Amino acid sequence: MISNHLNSYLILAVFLLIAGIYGLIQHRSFIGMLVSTELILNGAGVNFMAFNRFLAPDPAVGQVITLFIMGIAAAEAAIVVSFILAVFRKYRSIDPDEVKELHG
Amino acid sequence: METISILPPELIRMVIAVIIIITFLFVNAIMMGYAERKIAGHVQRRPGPMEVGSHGILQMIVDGVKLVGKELLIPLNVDRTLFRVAPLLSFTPVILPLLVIPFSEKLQARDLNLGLLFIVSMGAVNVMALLVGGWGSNNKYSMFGAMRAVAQAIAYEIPILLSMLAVILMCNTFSLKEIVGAQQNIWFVFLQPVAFLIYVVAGLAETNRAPFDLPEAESELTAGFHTEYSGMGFSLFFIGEYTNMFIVASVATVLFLGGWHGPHLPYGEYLGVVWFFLKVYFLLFLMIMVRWTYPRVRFDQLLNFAWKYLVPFSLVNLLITAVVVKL
Amino acid sequence: MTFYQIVAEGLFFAFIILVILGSLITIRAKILMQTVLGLAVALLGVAGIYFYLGSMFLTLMQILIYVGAICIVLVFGIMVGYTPTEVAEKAIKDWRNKFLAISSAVTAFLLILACVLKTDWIPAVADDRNFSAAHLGEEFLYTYCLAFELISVILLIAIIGSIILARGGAGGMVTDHRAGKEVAAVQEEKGEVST
Amino acid sequence: MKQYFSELYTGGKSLVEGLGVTMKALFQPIVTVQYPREEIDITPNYRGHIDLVLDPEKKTYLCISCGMCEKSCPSDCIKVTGEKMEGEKKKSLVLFELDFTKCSLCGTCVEVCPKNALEYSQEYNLAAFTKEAFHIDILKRLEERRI
Repeated sequence: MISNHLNSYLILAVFLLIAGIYGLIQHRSFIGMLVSTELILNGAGVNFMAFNRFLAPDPAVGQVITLFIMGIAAAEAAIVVSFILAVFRKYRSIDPDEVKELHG
Repeated sequence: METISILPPELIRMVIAVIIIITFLFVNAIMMGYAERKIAGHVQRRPGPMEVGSHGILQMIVDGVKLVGKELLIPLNVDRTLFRVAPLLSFTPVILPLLVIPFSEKLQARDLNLGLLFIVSMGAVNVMALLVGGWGSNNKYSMFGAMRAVAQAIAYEIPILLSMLAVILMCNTFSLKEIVGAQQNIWFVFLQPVAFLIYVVAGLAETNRAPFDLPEAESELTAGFHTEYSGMGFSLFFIGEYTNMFIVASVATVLFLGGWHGPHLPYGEYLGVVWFFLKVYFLLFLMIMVRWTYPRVRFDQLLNFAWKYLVPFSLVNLLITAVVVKL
Repeated sequence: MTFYQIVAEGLFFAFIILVILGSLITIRAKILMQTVLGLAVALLGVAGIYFYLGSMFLTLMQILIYVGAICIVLVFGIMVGYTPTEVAEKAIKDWRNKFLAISSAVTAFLLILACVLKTDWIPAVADDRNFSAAHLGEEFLYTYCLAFELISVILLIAIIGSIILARGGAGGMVTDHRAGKEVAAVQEEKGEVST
Repeated sequence: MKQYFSELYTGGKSLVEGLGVTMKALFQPIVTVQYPREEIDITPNYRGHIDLVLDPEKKTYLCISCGMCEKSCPSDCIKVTGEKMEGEKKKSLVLFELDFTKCSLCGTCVEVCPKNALEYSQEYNLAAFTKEAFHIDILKRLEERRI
C-alpha cells in the first residue's frame, strides 16, 4: 500500500519543489516564474498535509497551515498579475530581460 | 460469477449512477433546447419549431444528429491542443455535481459531507473551459468572450457563496441531504427570501444566461468563446450550458425550495423526485422566460450590479442571519 | 487486498501521474497558456493527493482556490501581454541557464531525498484523531484565531494593493498608450503635482 | 442613499412588469402563419408583376399592341408584338412577355397604358431555379385565366 506510506508523499512533494525550482530558472517570463512558484508552494502544502496525516497528534494543524498557504498564494497571484499589468504598461513588454532599470 | 463477487456493490452503484446521469444530461439538453425554442416562439407569439414530428417535438433530435454528422472544423492558426480540450473541459465537470444532488430521500448517488462545497468547486472549474476555448480559438471575438467570462465569473461567485452561507448558517451543515431535511416544516425561501433572489440572479450570471450572457453575446461577439466551434465541439458546449442551468436550478431547489418535500406520495422516499423535478423545471422555465424578456445588460452595468447591489445585500443578509441564528 | 483497495491504489497512482505530467507540462511548455493549464492539471492532482491525506475539505478548497481562482487570474495576466499562438518563451538556447536549472534541481532532489529516506519518522500514536471540517473550523476560530485574522488582513491589503498597481499608482488611471518613457514622464509629473 | 434604494425599487418593479408582459404574451394565441401550409389573403392593393386585364364581356384582352408600355419601361423588360390579322381592324397580340429579372415593379407601364389594359397581379409565390423561369409569358397567363 504505497498510498499509506509517508515517504511516497514526501517524494512527491520533493518532486514538486524541484519542478518549481527548475521552472523558475528555465522560464523567461514573469508568468512562467509565478507558475513555478505556485508549484513550490504546492510542494510545501503536500509536505504539511503528509506530516499532518502521519505524524501530527492534532490533525487540524497541517490543514490550517495549508489553507494559509493557499490564502498567501491567492494574494501573491493577484499582486503579481497586477504588477505584470503595471510593468506591461510602463515597458510595453513582460519579458524580464527587457525590464532592467534596476540592474546595477 | 467470480467477477461479480469481487465487485463491491458501492462501485456498481456509482457506475450505474454515472451512466444514468450522462443519459440524463443528453435528455435534459434535448428537452431544454426544445422548451427554450418553443417558449421563445410563444413569447414572441409565433409557434416555434413545428415541422419535425408533431409540434416539432423531434426537432432537437434531428439537430443533434445534424451536429454529430458535421465535421469538427479546426481553423488553421488555433492552438490545437487547447482547442480540442476546451469542449471536454466544459462537459466533464458538469457530470460530477449531479452525483451529490439528492433527487429524493433515497435517490442520491453519494451523500458527501461537503456536498455544497463540492458543487461550488466544480463550478469553478467550468470557467476554465470558457477561457481555454476562447483563448485557443485565436479569434478576437472568442478572446473578448473569454475575458468577459473571467470578470463575470469572479464578480458573481462571491454573492453566490455568500447567499449559500446564509443557508449553511441556518442548518449547520454542508450536506445537501441534511439541508433538505432541515426544511421539513418550512422552506428556506420563506426565511431567506433575499438570499434566494440573490442566488437566482447570480446563478443566471454564473451560467452565462441572458440578460447576463456577455461571454457569448450573439449580437456583439457573434458567439463569444464558441465562435469557432462546429459539430460535436459546439454541442458539448451546448449540453454543458444546459446542464449547468440544471445544476444551478437544482441547488436552488435544495437550498431554498425544500428539495423533495411536497404533498405526501406513496413510496415518498423515491417518488419525492417528482416534486424535485417540478420545482427544478419551474425554475428553469423562469430562467427561459427571463432570457426572452430582458435585454442584455452592458458590461459596466453587469459589474456595477454585482459589486454595488448583490455583494452588499448578501453581506447584510448574512450578518442578520448570523445574529438571528445566535440569538 | 480487496478490490476496493486495488481501485484506491490505482486512483492514487493516477493522481501522482497527473501531478507529474502537469508539472512537466508546466516547466517544459513553450506557450504560456499551456504552462498555466499544466499548472491546473498538477493542482488537480495535488487535490487528489490531499484526499488521500484525509482531508476532503482541503481537496475542495484546493480546486476552488487554485484552479478556480488563481489559475484564472494567471490566465487573465497572460491575456494582457500575449497573443494566442505567439511563442511566449524565447527559444531556450541559453545552455548556461539550462545547465543551472538542471543541476540545481538534481542536486536539491538528491539532497532532500537523502534526508527524507534517512530520517526515522515517529508516527502519531493517537487513533481518535479528528479530520472533520467542524474540528478544523474550531481550530481556526480558537487556536489559530490571530493567524486567521492576519490572513484576512493580508488578503485585503493584497486586493487594495493590486487595484492600486493595476490602476497605475495612486495618481489614478493612466490610459496613455504612448511609449514607456513618456508614460513614466507623465507619472513623474503627476507625482510632482500631487506633492 | 435614498436614490440607491429608489433605483432598486423602480428597477425591480419594471423587471417584474416586463416579466408580466411576456407571461401574458406566452398564453395568447399565435399570430404568425405556417406559410406553405396555410396562406393568408393578399390585400387587393398588392402590386405584383403586371397582368393583362381580362375584359369580362368579350373574354379577351383590351390591349391594342400600341407598344406604349414597352417604350415607357425604364428597365426594358416588356416585349410586345402585335400582328394585323386578316379581317380585323385592330392589331392582335402575338407576344406579351415580361422579363421579371429586370422588372423593378415601378408600375409605369400600368400608368401609361391608354386602354387601361394592364393591372397588377396578386402573384407572390415567385421563386425558381433558372433565369428563364422569370421570362413570364403574360399572354399565356391570360389564356389560362380565360378558360
